[in-house]
Amino acid sequence: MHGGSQFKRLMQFLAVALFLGVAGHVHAEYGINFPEPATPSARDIYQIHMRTMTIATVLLIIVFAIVSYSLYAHRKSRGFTPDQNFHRGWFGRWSWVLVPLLVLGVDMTIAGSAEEVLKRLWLVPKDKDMMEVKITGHQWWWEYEYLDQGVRVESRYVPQEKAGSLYLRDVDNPLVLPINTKIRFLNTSADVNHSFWVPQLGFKKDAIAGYITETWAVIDKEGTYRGQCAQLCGTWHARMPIVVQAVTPEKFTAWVGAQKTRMAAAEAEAASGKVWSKEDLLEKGRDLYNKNCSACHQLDGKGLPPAFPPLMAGGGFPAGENMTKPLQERGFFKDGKIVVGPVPKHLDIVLNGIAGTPMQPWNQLNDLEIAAIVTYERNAFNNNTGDVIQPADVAKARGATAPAKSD
Amino acid sequence: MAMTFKLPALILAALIVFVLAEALYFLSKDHGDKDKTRVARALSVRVSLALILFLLLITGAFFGFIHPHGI
Amino acid sequence: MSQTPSNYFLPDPSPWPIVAVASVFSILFGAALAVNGLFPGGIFIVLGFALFSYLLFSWFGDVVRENMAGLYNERVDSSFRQGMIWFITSEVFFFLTFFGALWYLRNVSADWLTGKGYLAGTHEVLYNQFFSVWPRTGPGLKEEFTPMKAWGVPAFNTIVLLTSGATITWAHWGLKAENRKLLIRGLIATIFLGLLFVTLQAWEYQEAYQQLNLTLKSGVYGSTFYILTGFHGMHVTVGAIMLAAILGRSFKGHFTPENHFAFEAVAWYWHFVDVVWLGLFIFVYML
Amino acid sequence: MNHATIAHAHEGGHHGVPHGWRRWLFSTNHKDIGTMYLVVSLIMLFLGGGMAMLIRAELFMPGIQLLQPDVYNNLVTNHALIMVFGAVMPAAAGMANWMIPLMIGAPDMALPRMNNMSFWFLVAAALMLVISMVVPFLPGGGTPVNTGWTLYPPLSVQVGMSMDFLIFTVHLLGISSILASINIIVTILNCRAPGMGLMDMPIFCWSWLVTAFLLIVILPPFAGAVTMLLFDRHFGTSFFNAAGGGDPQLFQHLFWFFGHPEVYVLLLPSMGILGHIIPTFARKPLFGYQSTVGAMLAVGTIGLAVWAHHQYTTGLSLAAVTYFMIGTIVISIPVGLLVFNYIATMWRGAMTFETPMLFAIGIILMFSFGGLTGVMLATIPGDIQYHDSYFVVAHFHYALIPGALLGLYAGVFYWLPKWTGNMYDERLGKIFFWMVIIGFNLTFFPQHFLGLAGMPRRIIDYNPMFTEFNMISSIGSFIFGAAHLVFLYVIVKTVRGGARAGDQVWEGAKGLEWTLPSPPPFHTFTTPPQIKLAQSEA
Repeated sequence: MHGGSQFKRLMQFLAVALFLGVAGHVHAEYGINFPEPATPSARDIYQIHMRTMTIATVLLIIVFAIVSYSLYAHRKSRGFTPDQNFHRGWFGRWSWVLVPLLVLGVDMTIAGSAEEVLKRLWLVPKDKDMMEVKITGHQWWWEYEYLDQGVRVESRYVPQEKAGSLYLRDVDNPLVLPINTKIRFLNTSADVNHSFWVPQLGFKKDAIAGYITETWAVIDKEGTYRGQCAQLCGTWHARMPIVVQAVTPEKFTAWVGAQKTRMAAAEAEAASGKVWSKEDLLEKGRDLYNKNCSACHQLDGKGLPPAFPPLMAGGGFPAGENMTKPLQERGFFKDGKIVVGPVPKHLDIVLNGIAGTPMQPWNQLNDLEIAAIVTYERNAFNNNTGDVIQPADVAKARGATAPAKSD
Repeated sequence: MAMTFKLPALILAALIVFVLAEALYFLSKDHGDKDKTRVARALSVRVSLALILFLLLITGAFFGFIHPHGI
Repeated sequence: MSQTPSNYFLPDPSPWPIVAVASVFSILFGAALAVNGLFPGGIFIVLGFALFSYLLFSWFGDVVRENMAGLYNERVDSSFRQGMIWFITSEVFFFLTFFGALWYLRNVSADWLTGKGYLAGTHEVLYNQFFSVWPRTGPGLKEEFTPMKAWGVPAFNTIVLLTSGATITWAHWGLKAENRKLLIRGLIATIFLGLLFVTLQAWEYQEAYQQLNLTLKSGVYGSTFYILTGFHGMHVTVGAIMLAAILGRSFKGHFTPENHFAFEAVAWYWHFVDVVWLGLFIFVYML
Repeated sequence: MNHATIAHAHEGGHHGVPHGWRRWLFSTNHKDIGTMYLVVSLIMLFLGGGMAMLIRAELFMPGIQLLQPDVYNNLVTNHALIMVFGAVMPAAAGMANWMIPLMIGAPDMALPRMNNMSFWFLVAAALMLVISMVVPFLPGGGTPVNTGWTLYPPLSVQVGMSMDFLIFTVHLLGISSILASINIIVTILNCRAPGMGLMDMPIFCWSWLVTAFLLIVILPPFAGAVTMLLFDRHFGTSFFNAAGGGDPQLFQHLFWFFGHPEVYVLLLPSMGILGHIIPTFARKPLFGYQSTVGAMLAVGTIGLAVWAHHQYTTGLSLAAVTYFMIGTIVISIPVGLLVFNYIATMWRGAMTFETPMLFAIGIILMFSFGGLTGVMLATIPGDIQYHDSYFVVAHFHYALIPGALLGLYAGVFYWLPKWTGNMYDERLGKIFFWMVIIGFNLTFFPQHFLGLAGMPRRIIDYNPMFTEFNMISSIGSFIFGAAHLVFLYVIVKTVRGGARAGDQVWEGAKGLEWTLPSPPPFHTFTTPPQIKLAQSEA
């Protein structure tokens, strides 16, 4: 960003804004109202928004007018003598009834118009054939699971160098959805509360750790819709953009097919029993670590104490007992410092997480991915243990410790 | 829980809270006037009521109207 | 009692308020360090409590002296009494908060976790193996525990507190009837019963931890159980300390049938704590 | 309401004025304690305002220039906490301390030592808050509190030990406010001069009576909630943890049961101040005294029952949100009545426009705007879009800056001559007013558009499409901030000297406080004045 050019844009914009007047119409470039709705519910909301805003504006104009007149007319400098009995007249005696009745009328108009739309928004239809998408918020990325199709997508923000003007509005893998299909969204979170918000789709629901909140929508226009996480979720709250790509059902089916092929290939690779070289694992591991783990444990493995421990042997971890004790029990913490513990425990932590701490289970990753990550963690950051973990080791660990998967 | 048991228990509980609040009100009004014993009287009533409630709970449990957990 | 002054009593500048603040600050600062396992925390807590007790003696000593000197008129007395009402109101809302949390966890969130209500999807998608009846933990905890039985120590404790309510009432009538012996005996009995209650409560906690595996970590049942009974136990302890102070003043013959706001306030407080216990007994132990 | 005549007012006191540091540290005098409250709140105002300036400087352009993300989040958190608990509430409490005894003819606050204690608890809380801000910068201090003032778990469970200091800050603030509230209620109910009934009381006392009651009811749940949070953080309980059967939403309910009425705690005292300023400068009595009192009571009671409109998007059932929507919209009735009564007081008055009156007019207009966006937010379908966007930020600043902060500024200008005995500089006062109005609107009006266009709140970095409005907003905020240097200068100048103010500072002012000299002697009304209401008022 260059300050000079920004300032020029600002000046141009100010000129335009002055010219148009502030309460004008939707102006695409500068966005002073909702972006164009893409679902029936977003359109309903838009209408209610415009209606309440109109009522509010009218009321405000009335208030301004009355006050302005009074300021002009009832001034001492114009020689106006105060009407000491004004509050004792019929108006003074009955205004406490009249004003509330008036306000009540306005209130009921507003609430009444909202009531029906509210019902439609709130009651998720119970159709059997609805498409279901589970949205899981993570610090700081989104996970989308297409429950009917068995497809899983991870969606992360794209750094400024690559995203350009779409910085913080663009992701690597968008949420692809078919149009003209009833979709039920199941929101949840793996760590702290997040909130899924794409203004053009007309719904916003918090993703609450340990609970499922439901919403639904029918997108009726093809397009790319952008939004952001709307619930403060810690350090990189600003870096949780959302991109929804609405496509025709045919294109969607094709996309699902491609995703399945991709996943099957990865799955096959992981299960092939192939023995991987340390170099390959390290290379894969670095990518996966940077993608999955670095948000908390940092790219350099130094962590963010006291919530997120360093992964670097010898790193200090000043934190409460609730954090250090589980690590100590697993052999990863000694004398106030992080040490590299035994491999099985390492796998256990990654696969099953540590209850009561922010560390979540990562068992949705496949054996190869976990093997690569653990290999990387044990050799990077000057840990240099020389350990190489193969997918088969992970498979064994998974069988030994994983609880029965609930879904 | 049988309604015949629940209702008197609820009424008693409400009465206890009411008498207790009443005692507090008297406490601020009577200024420890020698002849005024409303505070002490209200508090005595409240102890008696609490005793009755407790007995009610015991009998209720004894006759199986209520099933305390963990037994 | 000497003649009532016509002017509202205005105290001279007093060091005690700021000492009180310093001591509470020290306690809380120490607590913040201590929960994070930092060593000096304990020192600050102990210092804070020491300062606090010293301050209580000094401040209430001043108040007692002023009272005995007849500096307080009816209006000052009223201020104390009304102040107490509003303090109790805040206490009531404190207890209601914890009772409210218990209600919410037992009904609202329990429904969602087990597949009822508006967030029933939680059960379907995340925990379709989780079914529960109170007392329970949650879907993510595996450790078992035995809930506290209502008819053991808790029922006995109820009797203890009820009896103490009766003894404080005896003392109350004794005071009104200028029967100092009854006043003192009643107070001693009440304090004894209060201490008995706290001791039994401590023993019950120990039982819970050692025999029943019921700990703070036992999910929402453990959490609500300990926070409610613990918060109440704290109040009983404070009440017993205040009763002891009142007993000391009774020995000195401070109270007359006309002048005994301190006694009535503490007695009422004791009844209040007792009624809260009844609520606890019903909602925490029985239902 | 207050055509009071004083049959017998006796000044002077039985003790002399204490000197030196003891006078302040050990004070039992409502005027001294009031002054201390006001000074502390002024310091806090600059601290919280400085944070706002840093936030706006960071948001001036997209990209991360000045602050680390967690430091930014911490500033967002502490800006809110400091402004609410450090600036607005203490200033209102300071004015209550100064004015209520003078208005009702009481010799002092009912419980003077406790009064001092509540003030010093506030200072202790401020100290604890500063510790919680500093701790993360020490080795091993952990992450700063990056949760926003709502302190929602599970995020607040992740935070480092600074969260524990913040939890205890809340406890200290709670003790301070509860004690102060008890004192104010008892003073009002028990220490009015003979002959002054509740319905003869100045409206500022009524506003504080309702406020104090609200505080006593709402602070314990907040303190209880953070206590549970402390247990969840350190002792393994599961109140807000689904794995143990708890629910993060429980905290939100408890927080907003406090947080929503808290808004009225901030608003009501300032509304009470307006109820004095407008009649004074319109030179006619308050229109609808009874209905104003009724409206305040209604705001207080209804306000206690509508908290969950802050949680529309968290997964409440249809029945719950419908109830909370209607309840919230209904609040507009008493609030509307309040604003209406003030406008009707101006109507057919003989207005002059000294600084306090200018503020009062500005407040009525801008607060109406903030109230109307409040109705928009209360309407759930709309709220689904507005929630957690910059629209909300704009809305509550439009409600709270005019509704609370500017009302206090108005009060400062209105009463400063009474407190100090010197007139403030009217020209500087007007400069301050216009800088505030321009700066404020420039800051927050564009934020409505940002929110509608889709910018979430509490983000440190944003897409370039939001740049223009953010720049305007930042420039506005710098004007708003700079205005306060003028404010400080005016205050210091007035305290140090200026034209002498008489007893009756303002031509149209009514009430006991204006019968006293400016500044009033150390002890006032040690013998209560006899109030006789003019026949026409009875």
